[in-house]
This record gives sequence, structure tokens and C-alpha cells, in this order.
Amino acid sequence: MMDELRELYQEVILDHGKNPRNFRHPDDANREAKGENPMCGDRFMIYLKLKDGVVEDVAFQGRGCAISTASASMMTEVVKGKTEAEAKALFETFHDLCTKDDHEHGDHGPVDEEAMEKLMVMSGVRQFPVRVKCATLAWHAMNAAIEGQDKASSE
Amino acid sequence: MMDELRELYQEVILDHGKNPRNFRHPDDANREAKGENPMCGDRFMIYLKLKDGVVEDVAFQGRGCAISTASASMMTEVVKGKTEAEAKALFETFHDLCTKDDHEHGDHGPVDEEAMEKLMVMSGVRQFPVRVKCATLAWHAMNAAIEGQDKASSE
Amino acid sequence: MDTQIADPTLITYDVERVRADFPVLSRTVHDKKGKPGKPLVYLDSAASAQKPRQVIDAMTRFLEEDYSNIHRGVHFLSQTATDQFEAVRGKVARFLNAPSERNIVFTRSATEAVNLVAHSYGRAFLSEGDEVIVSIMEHHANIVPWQLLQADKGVRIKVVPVDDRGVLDLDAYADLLSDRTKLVAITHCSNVLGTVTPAKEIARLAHERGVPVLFDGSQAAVHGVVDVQNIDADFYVMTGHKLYGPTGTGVLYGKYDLLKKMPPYQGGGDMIESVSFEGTTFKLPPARFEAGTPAITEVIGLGAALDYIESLGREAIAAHEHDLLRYATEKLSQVEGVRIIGTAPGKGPILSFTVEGVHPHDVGTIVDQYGVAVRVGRHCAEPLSERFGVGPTARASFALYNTRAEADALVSSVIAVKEFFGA
Amino acid sequence: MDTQIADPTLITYDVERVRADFPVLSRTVHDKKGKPGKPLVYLDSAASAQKPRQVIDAMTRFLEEDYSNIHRGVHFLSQTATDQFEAVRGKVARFLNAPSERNIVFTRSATEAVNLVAHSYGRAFLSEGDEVIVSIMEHHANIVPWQLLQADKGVRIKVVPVDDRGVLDLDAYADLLSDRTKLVAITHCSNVLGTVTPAKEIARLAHERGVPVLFDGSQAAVHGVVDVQNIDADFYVMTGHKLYGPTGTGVLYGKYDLLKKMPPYQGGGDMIESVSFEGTTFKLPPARFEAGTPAITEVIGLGAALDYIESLGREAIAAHEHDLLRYATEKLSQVEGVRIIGTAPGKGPILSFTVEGVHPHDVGTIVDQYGVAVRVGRHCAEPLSERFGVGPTARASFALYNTRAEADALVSSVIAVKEFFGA
Ligand SMILES: Cc1ncc(COP(=O)(O)O)c(C=O)c1O
Ligand SMILES: Cc1ncc(COP(=O)(O)O)c(C=O)c1O
Repeated sequence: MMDELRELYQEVILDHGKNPRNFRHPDDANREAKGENPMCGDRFMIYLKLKDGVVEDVAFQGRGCAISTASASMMTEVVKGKTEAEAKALFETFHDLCTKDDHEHGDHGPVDEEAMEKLMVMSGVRQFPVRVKCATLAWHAMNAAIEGQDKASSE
Repeated sequence: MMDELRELYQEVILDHGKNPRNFRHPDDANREAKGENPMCGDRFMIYLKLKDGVVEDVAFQGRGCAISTASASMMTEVVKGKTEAEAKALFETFHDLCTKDDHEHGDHGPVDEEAMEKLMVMSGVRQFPVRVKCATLAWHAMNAAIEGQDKASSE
Repeated sequence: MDTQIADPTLITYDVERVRADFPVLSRTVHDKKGKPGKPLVYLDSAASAQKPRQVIDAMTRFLEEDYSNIHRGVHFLSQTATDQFEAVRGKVARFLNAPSERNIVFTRSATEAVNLVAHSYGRAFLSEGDEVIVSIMEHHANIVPWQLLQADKGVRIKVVPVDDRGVLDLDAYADLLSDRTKLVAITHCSNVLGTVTPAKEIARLAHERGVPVLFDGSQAAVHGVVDVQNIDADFYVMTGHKLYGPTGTGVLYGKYDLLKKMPPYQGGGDMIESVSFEGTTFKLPPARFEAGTPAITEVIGLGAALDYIESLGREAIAAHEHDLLRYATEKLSQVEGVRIIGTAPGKGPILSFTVEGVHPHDVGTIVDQYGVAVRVGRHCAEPLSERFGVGPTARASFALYNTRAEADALVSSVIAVKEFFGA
Repeated sequence: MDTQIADPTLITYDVERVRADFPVLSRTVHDKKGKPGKPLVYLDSAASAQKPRQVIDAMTRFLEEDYSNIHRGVHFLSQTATDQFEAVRGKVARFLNAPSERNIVFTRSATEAVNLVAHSYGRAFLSEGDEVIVSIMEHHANIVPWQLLQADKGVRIKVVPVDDRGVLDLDAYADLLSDRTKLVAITHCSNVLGTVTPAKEIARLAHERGVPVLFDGSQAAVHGVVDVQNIDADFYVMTGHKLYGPTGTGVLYGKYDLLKKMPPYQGGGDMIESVSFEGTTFKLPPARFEAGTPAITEVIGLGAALDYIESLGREAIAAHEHDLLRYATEKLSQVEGVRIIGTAPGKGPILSFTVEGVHPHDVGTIVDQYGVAVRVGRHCAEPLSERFGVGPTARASFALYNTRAEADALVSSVIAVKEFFGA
């Protein structure tokens, strides 16, 4: 039992949860989207600076649980500098990581393997289905922002 | 089982059911009220000629089951010539007959004992609670007509 | 009858084994002082079907082991209850061949499902002078909600007639369709006549004019395979308790683009995204239409009921019921003075009838003394009973657990009625 | 604590015997490969209560022996089912001390009951500019229906504040009452703070201006004796599944003269007197508001739940729960960093709290691993969570089957959370 909890709340996650990176609202952001989890009341704003199809900056604000905050924080770290297509591929791959068994992961185009290795720490949520939304919330919002929507669809 | 059925459908009732008395709409009726049983679709109109507080004529039309038709028919026979107060006392006493055990019958003022004896044949409905409404439908409507309402309240 | 007995589907359908699944079917009624009365002959499944042990057990098991409120909890029971509840949405979707579980809204009943559409879709998209087409054989559940909308918004109700067999007059329907038509709401199977309506054709004609169609599948879903995509229904409603499932459950199927543009129906927990006194936002369907705590245990039971139906096979059930209908119709028609109301070809296993000279209410009381449970009255379809000029009728309806012997019991009890009344 | 243990009501209340009535309470959660996990510590009864065997058995028995549709049948089962169903109306009336069973309308849930009033009473008697007064601590079920009415009819919603303990500000309430006030809709017990509101005084002040009052009794009815005549409620709603009864059941109590003048809510079978396309007439309440087949089996189960509660004694239950609340509050307050939200005097057994530095969602996940089921989030009362500036919280709620040992388990699991997070 405690093993699984440790699996979910790895040190990296606790750290990102307490000290989120890129927790700010960049002046020059040109895209933003809201991510909201009505069940627990988590709410994030994701800010992007997109230029020539590249995510030049990405940051977030808001409040949420350790999982969602850590995931948002890590998302900003790995997405920065990626092209839109790369960012979306990362999103899809990360989504698989949180929801599917390894052998079911789809092919979403070339992804930054190093980034995915970093994100592996989040895979513990698979054992906590109700927390999957926490882990993917900021990612959904980031994806929505890239697509020009102002919020991640709740479902 | 067949005993109880015979108790309910006594010969008198079958006869009144098939050949209802006072099945007509008197020209000089000055009161009328509708009685309706939404469950089985029975519908009767009760017509009264009230003069100086006396039921000079009473008749009915409509369609219903053997029980409700017979009861309406017998009602017209016994109520005719009664004062309003006597008619209402008959109604209350008949209602007790159909719904309550003997020892629970209330005192509703002086009633025509002979009429009540006649009406005794209807007491078989007590074994058939769902048919009580049939037996009392025309009576409720008669009572409503005396009170100047145009229909018996459905409950 | 020999040819039917030789029908392979009937041979493999073991009705006695099926009956053993339904505890109530072994009871007697009108017991007197400890003496058993008559064995129950339950021919009132069109009003509500009995429940197999599988359904009762599923509810009991859920309540004893996994019960919790759903959707809002991170704790173990809340998760497992939510998973089981949502799995039934998928089962219902497969049962109706809906494209996805998000097309499935849980309601209290078919009645509530129609009211939901009238309230949400009707009040948002229909206005004064717009027309709703129904048929003369609708159940009150598919009449009164439109009348309430009529009172509220001034819409008009147009009524498709039926012929003397009870067959829907498709030509008249086509003539009623006009630019003013904004919705068609028609039963897929009449609860009085048994008539099965040509749903696909009804939808096609309406869609030619861009008009959405709601089907009341309360009876149809029980007696055959329904494919909402094949008939191209825009809305389809059904009710759990007739599907051998618990009371308190109903289903609204809706095309997603329609559901998505509909405003909320009731307000409360679970249907909102965010609430503040400045402004509240709503979830996407189906959640948008499911305010408050749903009938959780009952939906679990409904899932078990659908599993049960599938385990027997919907086609096998339909064949069995059809055999009973044919058999009972033949036998009952031979009784003098009996008139059968509803003789449409391909009808469902519903047998409404009158006995000359005897009011249906009296028929009901007397056959009940023989243990035979039939419904009498207008069956919540008053305009129809006026149409056939018969007033109330008696109605026997056949379900997956009924037998030919029970049809025989019906017929002999009707003969007893006649003897009793000297009719 | 000694004085409490000496309290005679506590001595006669045998919680272990009570627990034996609830099958689910003996289960473990998070079992792994056949190895039992942690014993369930169910502290989420404010979301939904577990069901005693008596309720489960009543439903099973009904389904196995007496099930039928009601109200419309002359046959044996239909009569006995109708009698049992209607008997529960009487039980509910007695439970609330309503003058008569005709004051009792069965609904799907408390949510539906509020929506019924908003839809029927609200749309008939409120119009643009009229005001509805609610409180800041309402559950969404008593906010969103009025917001839908606001969107529909242009009514305005006024909000009574609470102080920092969660006590309703009666002065502010009195000030909000005006000639524009047409309805007051206030909770009788908050599902987040536990605050019990001064219902009698709320009603008295409203009635001085002729304004009817609806109380949301979803929580209050569970934790004490409610007397609708004594508090002079015009409407009172409650929900069966929190009363140890089945899902799919709710109750609307209404004063009869109010119910009588209200137009229908939903249309369908059983609520009509007569239907024709020329004009339909409706039955008197409560039938008028109960369209379609109700949750028959579930209402039977609700009757068993009320019997069960009465058998333990409502005052004894309240005393037991109050003891648990006091005990748990004292223990939990001693944990550093824990903040308890809602400290009104005389509050119900609901304990909302936050743990400094740890998000409630994480609290929920971790205590769940210890078997402790608490709710986390905004508890469908978002405006309130904004009011206290805390966002979501964790909530433990105590019911008639909880124990001091379970309160201890809660406290030690919260301590484990803190250790885990180094908070
Ligand atoms: C054709 C039809 N529609 C609607 C209904 C209403 O179903 P429910 O009462 O479960 O809402 C019924 C059953 O009574 C029915 O037979
Ligand atoms: C105070 C209060 N009101 C209303 C409700 C709604 O109850 P239901 O979801 O059963 O309609 C709840 C429970 O969730 C509640 O706690």
C-alpha cells in the first residue's frame, strides 16, 4: 500500500508540487487556456508564447493538488522549445503513459525520448484512476491553447 | 374464491348492472355532477331535481362496470324522495358499509333502515378494496350535486 | 401448431429454466388462512416486468459490498461504484447500438425522458405555432409533456391516425409533416395495440424536412432488437422496469449534436462545471442532464437486466413471445363475444380485448380470482381507447417467462367470466 | 470525556450491534492478490449513507414476492404493491410530522424535489424582478434550480451570508427580506459546515411578509427530529439515500394549499384525471406531481429505512453522532496544521478540514490507502468554499454506525498524510 503511494508521490513529484517551475504569467504570452477539474476544484491557467509554430515560452498559474501541480510544472519544462507538433505528440504519449498499459501505447509521431523519461515518474497514477485527471489536466489545457481554444474540454 | 365473487356479484347487482334503473337525463333536472374513475375509465353523470330541499327526481347516465352501474342504479332508487340531509346521511352510511368493518360504522344521523337493508348487497366490495371506488362513485357524484359542485373530487 | 413447435428457436428456449430465475412466479395469490390460492399467472408485463434473481442479486451484492455515492469521490468505494455505474452506460449504448455511451442519459423513467426532451429541447427550440406530431396511440407519457409545452409555448400538436387494425397511417403522417413541424414524437410499439411502427420510414420522412424524431421505445425495446443508428432516431427513450430491471431507471438516447446544444433540464450537483452566483457553467452531456445523485443501485440492476436479456438472446425471446401471442390470439378469438383490439401485422406480444356484455373492470376482478393478472382500463392511452370506441379494455401481455399453459389459463378464466355473467 | 460515556443514551446505544446490520461495514478495501487490505472506515455518509440489511431485505422481499406496477391494476399483486407503496407515504408523513400523507410527493432525489418547486411553483408564481433568498452555504441542488429560474423568468437571487464559524447571519437575512421576496430557500443543515439553521425563525420572519419557505433537509433529516409543522415549513425536501434508504428516492413535503395551486411538473401516466387532445385535466396532489411509474421498490426500501431509524430512536442516533463529532473534533484539532471549517454551535456531525501544505485531494488519496473514506473537493457547494477562502476541503461525516475507533483511524491517517508530505 505504502509502496504504491510512494510510486505515485515520488520525490520528484513532491518537489515539483511544492516548488512548481514556471509558475508565472509571462507578459508576452499570446495563447492561454484554462484547465479545470470540477470534482476537486483544481484550476490552472496555462500561458504559451507561440512563435512560428514553436513554443517559445510556457508557464502556468493556479492551484491544485500535488499531482496536478507537479504535472503542470513538469509539462512546462519539457514542452518549452518544442514545435507545436512535438508538443502535441508529447501530450498524446504522456496521456497514454497515464492511462494505458505499456503494450497499448499508440504511436503519436516522433517524441522527445528524454522528456518522456523524465515524465515516467508520473506513470504511478495508472494505479489511481481517479487521479489521472489531475496528471493530465495541465496537458489538456496546453493542448487546447495550442489549438486556439480557451479551455480544456471537461469530460 | 368463487364464494367471494358471488358475494360481490350478487344476483341483484348483476341485474341492476344489466338493467339499470333511472338511466336517463330528466328534462327538469336542476343539478348535475360528474363522477369519474380515471383508473378504469368509468364515467357517470348524475342528475337531480331538487325542490324545497327534497330530491324529487334522480337519474344517471354514463358507462361503467357492473358494480358502479348497479350502485348508481340502486342509489337512484333509494335516494328519490329523500331530503338533502337524508340523502347525505345515506351516502355517509353507505360509504362506511363499503369501506369499514361493521363495528367501525359511524353515526351519520337518522337513515332509512329499509334503504340500507337493500344496499347491504353491496357490502361484498369490502373484500375487493380496489373496487370500492366503483361502488361509491355515483354516490360521491350525487353528494357533489347536492352540494352544488359539478364533479366528485377525485383523489 | 405443430410447425411452430418444430421451430428450432423454440426448442432451444427453455422457458421452465427461465421461469426458475424469477422468484415471484412460483407464488400463489389469494391465499386464505394459510391455504394456497391460485398460482400466479402474470400477464401484466407491459405494465411492469418481473425481475430475475440475477437483477435482484446484482443490487443486493452492490449494496452489501460496493455501495457509495459516485463521481465525486477519491476513495475506494466511490471509485468502484462509479466504475460499475458508468459501465452500465456502455451496456445501454451497446443494447441500443448507440455510437457511444455519451449518447446515453439516465433518467427516472421513460416518462421523465420524454419530459426532459420536452422541457429542454422543446422550450429551447420550439415556439408559438410550431408543430409536434404524435400518433393517436401514444401513451400519456408521450402526450402530456407536449401538452404542457403547448400550454407553455403555444406549440400545436398534430395527431397521426391509425386504421382499424391499429396500423399507423403513414400517408396521413406524411401529409401532416410541414414547414411548421419541429418535432415528431411517436411510439415504437403501442402498449395497447402492440403495433410496431415503421420507425425507419418515420424518421426518413421527417429528416427530409430536417425534423428530429423521438421514439418512445418503452415497449419496443423489450420485445425485439432496437438499433437507433439503423432507424436513425434522434431521440429514443425506454424504461428500465419493463426491461426486467429496477424501477427508478429510464434511458434517453440522443444524437450527440442535439444533446450538446440543449440547455440543462434540472439544476444541481454533478451537472455543473462551476457554480457561482455570478454565473454557472454546465458540463457536457450526458452529465449535463443528470442533476443530483442518480439511481445508482438501480442502474447497476439495469445493467444486470440487460445482461440477462442478452444471455437469453433477444431474437430467441422475441420468437418465444411471438409464439405465445399467436397461440393466445387464436385461442381467445375462438371465445364468442371476445373482440381483440389491435391486429396489426408483426405486432408485439400485447393482447387487448373486450368481452361482450362484461365491463373490463369486472373481467379483471374475476380473472384475478383465478390468479390471472391482466391490466384493465385505458392503459394510459385514453385518446386511443376513444378512437376504437370501446372505452376501457382488458390487456394481457406476454413476456420472456410466460408459457402456453398460462395463455390457456387466461382463456379459461375468460370463459369463466362469461359463464359468471351469463354473457 | 467521562461525562459523555456516562450519558445514558450512549450506554443503551449499542453501536456494534448496529454495525452488524450493515454488511458493507465488514469489508476491507485495497485488497491485493487475495490479501485483505485495510478495514473500511466509512466517513462519507453525508454523501450517501450505507444501507442496513433491513432495507436490502425489504427490497429483495418485495421483488421476490409482491412486485408489480401500482395504482392502475385490479389484480392481486398490483393491489398489494400499491398498498405497500402508499403506506410509505404515511410513514414519511409521520417521520416529518406532516399533517397528512397527501402532503408527501415522492421524487427521484432532493435535487429533483427542489427542481419541482422551482419549475412548478417558481414558474407559476414568480416573475421578473421577484427575489429568491438562499444562503451562501447551499448545496448546488438549492442554487442551480433557482439560477435556471433566473435565466428563464428574470428572478433575482439574494444570498444570506454566514459568519466565520458558519452561523447564518439572521440580521442580514431579515434585511434581505422585502416586498420583492417571493420565496426563501435555505438549507436546514449545511453539508459542508454542519451548521443547523434556525428554521423556525427563518420561517417566521418570511411569513411576516407572506413569503413561503423551502428548507433543504437533505442533511438535517438524517441527524435529528424534523417537525415540519413546528418549524412551519412551506416546503421541505429530503433525499432517501442519505437516510439509509435506496437511491432513486426523494421527498417533497408541501403545505397542501400550496401544492394544490401549483401546476403540473412533468406530464405522463398516473398524474392525469383525463387526457384528450382537446384538453387534459390533472389529479390532485400528490398524484399530480408523480408522472409515470415511480421508484416503487425503492420507496418500499425507504419505508424500511425510516422504520430502521425509528427503531434505533432518532434522539439516540443524534446523541451518538454528536458524541463522535465532539470526540473527532477534539482529536483532530490537536493535529498541527489542521484547520476545521465550520464551528457553529449545535452543528451536525460533519467535519470539514484542511491540512496545511497538503491539497485535500492528496489528503483523500492517502487516507484512502488507510481504508478511510472521506470526501474531498468543494462538496457541491462552491460558493461556500470561496467564502472561506480555502478552496476544496476534506470532509469526514459521521453516521449512526460510526465509532470512536473510526474517528481515531481518521486522525492517525491524517497524521500519516502530514508525515508523508513532511508538512
Ligand atoms: C408505450 C409506453 N410509453 C411510456 C410508458 C411510461 O413508462 P414509465 O411509466 O416507466 O415512465 C409506458 C409504460 O407505462 C408505455 O407502455
Ligand atoms: C444539503 C444537501 N442538499 C441537497 C443534496 C442533494 O441530494 P441528492 O443528490 O440526493 O439530490 C445534498 C447531497 O448531495 C445535500 O447534502
